[in-house]
Amino acid sequence: MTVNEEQTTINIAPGDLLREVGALNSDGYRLVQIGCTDVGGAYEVNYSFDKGYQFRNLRLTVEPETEIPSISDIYWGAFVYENELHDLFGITVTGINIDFKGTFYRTDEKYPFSVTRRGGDRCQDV
Amino acid sequence: MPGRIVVPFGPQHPVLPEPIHIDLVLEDELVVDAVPSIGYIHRGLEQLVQKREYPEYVYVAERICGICSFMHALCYCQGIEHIMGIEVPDRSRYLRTIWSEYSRLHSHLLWLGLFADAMGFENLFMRSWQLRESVLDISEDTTGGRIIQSTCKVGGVRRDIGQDKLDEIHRGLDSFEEDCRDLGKVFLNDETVKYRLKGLGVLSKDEAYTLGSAGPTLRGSGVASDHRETGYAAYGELGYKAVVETAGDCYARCAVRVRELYSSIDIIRRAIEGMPEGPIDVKVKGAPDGEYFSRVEQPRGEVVHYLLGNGTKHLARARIRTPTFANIPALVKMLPGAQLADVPIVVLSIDPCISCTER
Amino acid sequence: MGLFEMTKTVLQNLVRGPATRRYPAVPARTTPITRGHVVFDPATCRSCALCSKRCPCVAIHLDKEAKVWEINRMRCIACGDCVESCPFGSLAMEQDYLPPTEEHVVDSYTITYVKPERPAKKPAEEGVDA
Amino acid sequence: MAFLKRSPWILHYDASSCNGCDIEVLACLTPLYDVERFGIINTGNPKHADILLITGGVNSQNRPVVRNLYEQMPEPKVVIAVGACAATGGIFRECYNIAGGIDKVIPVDVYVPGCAARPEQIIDGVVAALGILEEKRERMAGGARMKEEAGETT
Amino acid sequence: MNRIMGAVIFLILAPLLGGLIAGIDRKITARMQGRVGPPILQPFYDVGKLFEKEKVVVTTAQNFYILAYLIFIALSGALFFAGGDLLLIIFAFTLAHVFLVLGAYAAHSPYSHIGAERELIQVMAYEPVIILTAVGFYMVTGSFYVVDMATTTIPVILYLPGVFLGLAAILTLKLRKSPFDISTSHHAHQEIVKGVTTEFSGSTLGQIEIAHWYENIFLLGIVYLFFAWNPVIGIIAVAVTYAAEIFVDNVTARVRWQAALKSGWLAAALGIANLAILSYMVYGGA
Amino acid sequence: MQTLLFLILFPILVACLLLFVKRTTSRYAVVVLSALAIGGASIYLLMRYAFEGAVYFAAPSETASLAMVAIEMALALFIIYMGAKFRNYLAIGLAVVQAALVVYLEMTFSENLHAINNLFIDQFSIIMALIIGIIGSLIAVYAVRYMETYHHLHPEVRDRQGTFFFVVFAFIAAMFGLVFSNNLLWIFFFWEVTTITSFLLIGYAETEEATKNAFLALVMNLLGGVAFIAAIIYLVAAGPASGGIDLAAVLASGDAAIILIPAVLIGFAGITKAALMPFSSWLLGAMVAPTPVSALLHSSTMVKAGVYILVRFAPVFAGTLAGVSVGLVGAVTFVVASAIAISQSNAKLVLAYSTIANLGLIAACAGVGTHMLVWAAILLIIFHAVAKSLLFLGTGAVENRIESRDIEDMEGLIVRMPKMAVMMFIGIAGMFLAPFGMLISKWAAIEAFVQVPFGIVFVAILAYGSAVTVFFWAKWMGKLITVIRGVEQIEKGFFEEPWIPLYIITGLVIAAAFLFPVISSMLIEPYVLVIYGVTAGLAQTNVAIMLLMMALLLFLPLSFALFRKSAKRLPAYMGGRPATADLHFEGSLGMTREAQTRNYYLTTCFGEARLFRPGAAVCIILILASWAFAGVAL
Ligand code: SF4
Ligand code: SF4
Ligand code: SF4
Ligand code: SF4
Ligand code: SF4
Ligand code: SF4
Ligand code: SF4
Ligand code: SF4
Repeated sequence: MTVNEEQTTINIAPGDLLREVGALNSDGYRLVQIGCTDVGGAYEVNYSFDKGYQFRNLRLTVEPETEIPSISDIYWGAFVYENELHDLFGITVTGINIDFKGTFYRTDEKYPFSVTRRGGDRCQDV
Repeated sequence: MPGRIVVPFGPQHPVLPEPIHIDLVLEDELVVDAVPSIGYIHRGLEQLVQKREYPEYVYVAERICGICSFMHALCYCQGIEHIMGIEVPDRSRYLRTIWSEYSRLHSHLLWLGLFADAMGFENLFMRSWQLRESVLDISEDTTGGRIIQSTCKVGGVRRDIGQDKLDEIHRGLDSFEEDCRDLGKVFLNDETVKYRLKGLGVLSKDEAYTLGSAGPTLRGSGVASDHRETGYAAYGELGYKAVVETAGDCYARCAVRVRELYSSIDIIRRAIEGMPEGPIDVKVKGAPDGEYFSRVEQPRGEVVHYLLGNGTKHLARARIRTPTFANIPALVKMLPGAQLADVPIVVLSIDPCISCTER
Repeated sequence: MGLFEMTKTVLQNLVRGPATRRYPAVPARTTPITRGHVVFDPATCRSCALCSKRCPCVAIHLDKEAKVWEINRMRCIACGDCVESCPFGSLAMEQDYLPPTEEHVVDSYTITYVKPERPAKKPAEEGVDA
Repeated sequence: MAFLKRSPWILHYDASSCNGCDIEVLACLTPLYDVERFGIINTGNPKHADILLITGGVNSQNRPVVRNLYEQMPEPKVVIAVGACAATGGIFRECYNIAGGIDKVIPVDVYVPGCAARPEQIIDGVVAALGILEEKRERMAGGARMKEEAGETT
Repeated sequence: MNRIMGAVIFLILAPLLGGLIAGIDRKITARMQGRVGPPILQPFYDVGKLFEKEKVVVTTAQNFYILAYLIFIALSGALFFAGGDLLLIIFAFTLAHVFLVLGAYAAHSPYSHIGAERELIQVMAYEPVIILTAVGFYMVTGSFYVVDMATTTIPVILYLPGVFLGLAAILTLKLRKSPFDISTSHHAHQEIVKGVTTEFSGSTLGQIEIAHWYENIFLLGIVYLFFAWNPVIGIIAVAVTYAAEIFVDNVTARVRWQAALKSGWLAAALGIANLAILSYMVYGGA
Repeated sequence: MQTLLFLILFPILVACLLLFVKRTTSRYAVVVLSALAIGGASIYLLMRYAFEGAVYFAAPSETASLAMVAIEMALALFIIYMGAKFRNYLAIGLAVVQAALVVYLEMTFSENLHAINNLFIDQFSIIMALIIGIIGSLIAVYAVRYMETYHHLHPEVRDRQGTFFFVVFAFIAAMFGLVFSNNLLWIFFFWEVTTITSFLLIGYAETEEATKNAFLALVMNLLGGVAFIAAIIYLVAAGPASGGIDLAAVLASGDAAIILIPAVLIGFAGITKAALMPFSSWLLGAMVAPTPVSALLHSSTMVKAGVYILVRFAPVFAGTLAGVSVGLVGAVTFVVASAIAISQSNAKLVLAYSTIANLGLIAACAGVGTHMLVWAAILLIIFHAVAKSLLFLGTGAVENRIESRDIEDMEGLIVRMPKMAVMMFIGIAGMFLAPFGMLISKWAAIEAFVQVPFGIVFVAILAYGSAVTVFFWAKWMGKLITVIRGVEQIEKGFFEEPWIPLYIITGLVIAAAFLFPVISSMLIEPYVLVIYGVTAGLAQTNVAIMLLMMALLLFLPLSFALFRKSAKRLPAYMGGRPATADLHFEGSLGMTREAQTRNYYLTTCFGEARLFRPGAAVCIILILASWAFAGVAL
C-alpha cells in the first residue's frame, strides 16, 4: 500500500497560469501550497499541487513589478497563500477573493523576504 | 430584523490557546460572519536560514512549534538528506518513526484535551492531559526533553534508545492503549459530547479537497490522504493505511484523531518489534545544493518544507507550509452558521496551531 | 447508553487517589539525559570558540583576549549542541533546571586553562573567525 | 492578612511562543502538576488576574495587546516571563519580526529560563512571583493608608 | 421571634457554610479528575484576596447593581429561613438576578453583554420549575409558607418525585455547573470569557461570589424541604443531591443555550405532569 | 349622579370645543384645564362613593336611549361610507348586520328594553373611572405637545389635530359612559363609540398602512359588537328570568344556565376588544397610530373595556367549563404573546404584545372567576394601566427625540436622556419585578389558581409565561441602563411640558406599589366581598415585606454615592485587542470596527412566524369550546 512520491516541476509563463491551474483542478489535483523565493531581481513563485501523492509544481518567474492573477477563483482557499505572497514579498496579486490588503501578517518591516524590494539584507541588532 | 452583535474574539481569549483574532458578527448567537486576522506569532524564522548553518537550523526548525517539534525537525532533515543524497541508517529511521508517533500521540492527546475544554468538559480535558504526561515521560526518558526533543539531526539521530528502554516502552503500551481506548469511548460515545459535535462545521468531501485542507480535517471528510502512506522513515516497511471518516463534521474529525491514537500505538509497537540493529547516524560532509519539497505527515496534516540550497552552509531559502495554514480556508468556510458556543469547537476542530502557521 | 460515559474514569480517579506529583514536596522528575543547564569547566577550555560558533542562540560569548567565557542563561535553549561540539569536554549538561530569577543572568567565567609545557600544535579551529 | 499569596489567579498570554512553553503552562493545571493545590486558577480574563504569565517574545502586533492586558489587570499584579523567548527572544531573537523579550514592553518581575520551561520551573516562578506580589500589596496598602492620613491632616 | 432568628442565622452562617461547601466541591471535583485540588478553605482565600485588590470598573454604575444583587439574594435567603411565603421569596430571588444581569449590561462590554443575555436565558429556563416547586409544596402541605413546609410530617418527596427531579435538573443551571453553565462558569475556559462576571473585579467580584454562596444555601434549603419530615434523611438527601451535581458536572460537556432552555422547560413539564397527577388525585378522589 | 353625568358629558363638550381650537398653546390650556376637571371629578367620585358599595341611578332614559340608537345608526352609516370609500366590504357587511340586529331588537322587544337603573357606580367602576380620568387625561395633556412634534417630524401627515382631540375626548366620554352604565344597551352604545374612535385614531396618519390597520381593528371590533348585540337579544328574548338588559339584574339572576350563553357571547366581545388571540393582530396594527393613541386606547383604557366586561361577568363564568375555556383563551394568549414579545425589537410592538399578554392574564383570571382571581384581575388592571401608559408615553417621548422606536436604539439612554431612562426603568420594573404591582397580581393569581380544579393548567402556563416575561423586559431594561461613552446628553431642549404627565405617572407607578394595600382594602376587597361573600387579599406580613423591599429599592440608589470615588476606570475587555472607550477596535482586514451589543431575539424559538398561528388556532378552538360548553350547560 506504500505509494512512491514523485515530484515534477514545470516552468510556465504568467499568462498561462490560470489555464494550467484550471487544468490541474479539473484533473483532480488539490492545492498544496504557493510559495516564493527571491532569486535576486526576480521572484520564483511555486504553485504546488498533489494528487495521490504525486506532486506537481508550476513555477512562475516574475519581475518585481509584474502583477499575477489570483487563482482563488479556481481554488477558493488560495487566498491565504496569495495574501502571504503579497505581505512577505510585495508581489501584487490581483483579484483575491478575500484580500487582506497588506494586513495579513502586519510585519514590522514591509516585505521582509524580498531582498530585491528592500535593496539588501538587514538584520535585527542582537 | 434587529441588528447584529459584533465581538472581537481574541487575540487573548480563554479558549484560544494561541493568539488569533476573529471579528465575529452574530445574530443572537448565530455566527453570520467571521473574519480572522493573524500575525500575532509571526516571527519570520524562515529567514533564519541565512544566519544559521544548515545543521544548526534543525534547532530552529524544532521550534517552529513545540508540539510537533520532532516532526518539523524530521521533515527538515529528510529534505536536506534528500538534496544531499544521504542514506540514513535503518535504525535511525525506526527511531525517527517511534518518536514521530509519540509526537503524534502527545499532540492528539493534547488536542483532545483542549477540544474537551472547548466543550466545557473539564474532567475530560484533565484526563486527556494526564494520559499525555506518560507520553512526555517517555519523551524525556529517551531524548532528555519533554517537549522539545532535539534528537533529530541531518544524517540520523543524536541518541539511541537502549534495548532495555525499548522493552519497557513496549510493555507499557498495553495499559496505555487501554487508557486511550477508555478515553476514546468518552469522545465517541458520550451523549453530551455527541450533542456538541455531530453535524457541526460540516465540510463535504469536495469542499475539503478543493479548499486544500490537510490532515484529519481532510480525512474527516472522507479523503484518504496521509503522507505516511508514501513510506518515509520506516513507514515503508511497517506499512500504513490512512484513517478515514466520512461525515465531515467536528465529530468525524475528532473520531479520526481518536482512531489515530490507536494506529500510532500500533506502529510504535511494531517499530519496536522490528527495530534493526546498527548505527544511528552517518557523517555529513559538504553542503546542500539543490531543492526539494520535503513532506511529512504531522498530527495536523501534511507539512511541506521547501528547501533550496546553493552549495553553501547557509540555505538560500526555506519555506514551510504548515497544515494549519492549509486549513484556514476551511475554517473560514465553517464558521458562519455555527453558534457562538460552537466557535471554539469549530476553530479547534482543525487543530489550529498558529505558531507554525505564522512561523 | 451513552450518557455519563466518563463514569468509569471518575470512579477510578476517586479510588486510586490523585495522580499529582507533589512538587515541590517531591523533587522534580529527571532522567540521566535530561537537558537542564550547561556547566562550564574553566580549567579545560582552550578558547577554541567552537561552542559559540555552533550555538543556535548566540548565547555563548568568548573573549579570547580577556580569557572570559560567558553564557547568557536567558538565551540558552539547552539544546546541548555546544556540549557536543566542544572538542575538549569542557562543557557538560546537568539535569537540574535553573531557578527563576528577577534579573537577566549572564554567567561569566575566567578561563584558567594554561597551555601544557610541551608546545602543542595550534588547533586548526583557532583560525576560524568568531 | 495576605490572602493574595494563597489565591493567585493567572492570566496566560502567548506573545509569539512556539507553543512549547505554552503547553507547559497548561500542563501545570493538569492532574500531574495541579497548581490548583496552591489556589492557582487560570482565569482567561485580565480583570480577574493577579499574575500575567507570558510566553514567547513580542512582535509589533503583540506589543499593544500585551500592554493592554497588563493595564487591564487590577493592582497589585506581577508579570512572569516564561521561557527563553519571553526573556530575550530566545532562538528567535534575530528574526525580523521579534522585538525581543517581554521587558521591551512591560516591566517583568520574574524570568523563568528554559526552552521549554518545565512545569516545575513555572511553579517555582509563580512561587517567586508571590513574594513580589505580596510586597506590592503591602506597598499599595501602605500607600492607601498614607493617602488617608494625608487626607485627614489636610 | 424564632423566625427572625432563622433569618439572622442564615445571614451570618450561610456565607460560611456556602464557602465551605464550595471548597469541598472543588476538592471533590479535583479528586474526580485525579488531582489533589485546592485546600478546603480556598474559596475564602479567593474572596479574601478579591477584597484586597484594587477596584477596577468600566463604569461606576456597574458595582451598584451588584450590591443590590447581593442584598436581594441575602434577603430572599433570609426570608426563606424565616419561613416566609415561598412565592414571594422566589420573586425576590428573580429580582436579585435581574440586578446581576443589569450590572453586566451596565458595563457595556461585548462579553458581559452576551453573558447577561445568557443569564437571562438561564433565568427563563429555571423559573418555571422553581415556581412549580412552590406550587407543588402548596398542593402537598396546603401552605405557601416555608415554615409550614419545614415542619410538615408528610414525606413530600413521595408526592413530588417529578418536581424534585425537575428541580435537580435546574440545580445544575443554578449552581453554574456543566452541562448548563452557559452564562458564566467557574471553569475558566468558556467562549464568552467570564460571561456576566467578565467586567467585575476586586471586591465586587467577591460580592458576586458571596451572593453565590447565599444562593447555594438557599437552593439546598429548598432541596431539604422535600425531605423535611425527617431531618436526618433531609440532610443526607441534600448531601447526596449536591454530590450528584458534582458528579454530573464532571461527566458532561457544556451544552448550548438552546438545550439548556429546552432542558429547563422539560424539567418543568416533568413537574407539571407530577402536579397534574397529584391534582387528579386530590380533586378526582374528592 | 351629577358627577357621573359630568364625567360623561363634560368631555364631549371639551371635545366639541377642541374641534375649533387651532393654536397649540390655547389647545394646551384647554386640555390641561379639562384634564384637571376630569381628574378632579374622578377623585371626587372616589371620595364620594368609595364606601358606599354599589349605587344605582335611574337617570334619563327614553330620550337618551333614542339618541343613542340614532347615533348608532349614524355611525353605521359612517362605517358603510368609509367601507365603501376604501372598499372594505367586510366592514360594511358587519356594520349592516349590526345595525340590522339593533333595529330588530328595537322593533321586536321595544317593550322589554327598559332598565330600572341606567347608571350605577360601585368600587370597580370607581377604579375604572380613576384610570380613565387620571391616566386618560394625563395622556391627553401629553398628546398636545406630542402631536405638535409629531407633525413637525412627519410633515407628510395631514394636520387634523382638531379632529384628533375631538376624538380623544369623545373616547374618554365613551369610556366613562361604559363603566357607569347599568343598561346593557347603553354599554353596547359606548362600546361601539370606542370602536369607532379607535378606528379613527388608528387611521389618523392616512397612510395606506394606517388605513388598512384601522379597518382591521374595525372589523374585529365589529365582530365583537355583533356578538354583544346578539347576547343582548338573547337576554331580552329569554324574558325576565335573565334580567333583561339590566346589568345588575343579569349578574344577579341565579339562572346560570340561561345567562351563560350571553355571558360567553359578551365574553367573546370582550376577547375581541381586549385583542386576545386570535384577534391580537388589530392591536399590533394599531401601533401605527401616534403614540398617545397607543397609550390611551390600546394599553391603558380602551382594551380595558374588554377585560372590564369580562371581569364583570366573572361570577357567571366561575365554576363553569365555559368559563375555564374563556380563561384558557386568556392564558394561552398570555404565554404566546409574551413569548412573541421576546422576538420584537420595536418598542411599541413589545409593549403591544405585553399588553395583549397581560390582558390575556386578566381574562384568564376573569374566566375562572373565583373571588381571589377577580381580586387579582382588578389589581392587574390598575397596575397595568399605570405602568403601561408610562412606558408608552416614554417610548413616544424618546421616539420624538431619537427618531426611532427600536429598542436597540435606546441603548445607553441612561446617558443620553437620564431622566427619561429612569422613568422608563421604573415603568418596566413595574411590569415584572417584585415588589411592583404586576408581580403582586401575578403572585396572587398563582396562589388563586392552585386552589381551583384545572388550576394546574393555568399555573403551568403562568409559570412559563412569567419566565418569558422576565426575559424580554430585563433585556430592554439592560439596554436602557447600558453606560455608553462618547455620546452627549440630548434631553435638554426638548419640550418641557410633556414631562409633567410623565412625572406624575411615574409617581403613580411607585405610589401604586406603596398604596396597593390601601387600594385593595378600600376598593377591591369590598367589591369582591359584595359579589362573592368572601374576600381576598395578601397576608399582612407579606405586604410588610413587599413594602420593605420597595423601601430598600428606593433607598439603594443612595448607595450610589459610595461607588463614585474609589474605583479606577478601565475600558471593557476586548480580547486584549486595543480598543477605544467607545468600543471601536482594530478588526480584521485592517478595518476599524465597533463592538456592538445587540440583544437576543431568539427568533427561531419565539418568532411571530413560529408561534402566532398555533397560538391563534388553540384560541379559536377554545373559543368554540366555550360556546359549546355554554350550549351544553343550557
Ligand atoms: S552580522 Fe548581523 S548584520 Fe551581519 S550578516 Fe550577520 S546577522 Fe546580518
Ligand atoms: S454597514 Fe452595517 S454597521 Fe455599517 S452602517 Fe451599515 S448597517 Fe450599520
Ligand atoms: S484554552 Fe488552553 S490555553 Fe486557553 S486558557 Fe484554557 S488552558 Fe489556557
Ligand atoms: S501544526 Fe501546530 S503543533 Fe504542529 S508544528 Fe505546527 S504549530 Fe506545532
Ligand atoms: S545548550 Fe544550546 S543554546 Fe545553550 S549554550 Fe549550548 S548551544 Fe547554546
Ligand atoms: S568549544 Fe569547548 S574548548 Fe572551545 S571555547 Fe567552547 S568550551 Fe572552550
Ligand atoms: S522558550 Fe523555547 S519552548 Fe519556549 S516558546 Fe521559546 S522556543 Fe518555544
Ligand atoms: S422613522 Fe421614526 S420618525 Fe420616521 S416615520 Fe418612522 S417612526 Fe416616524
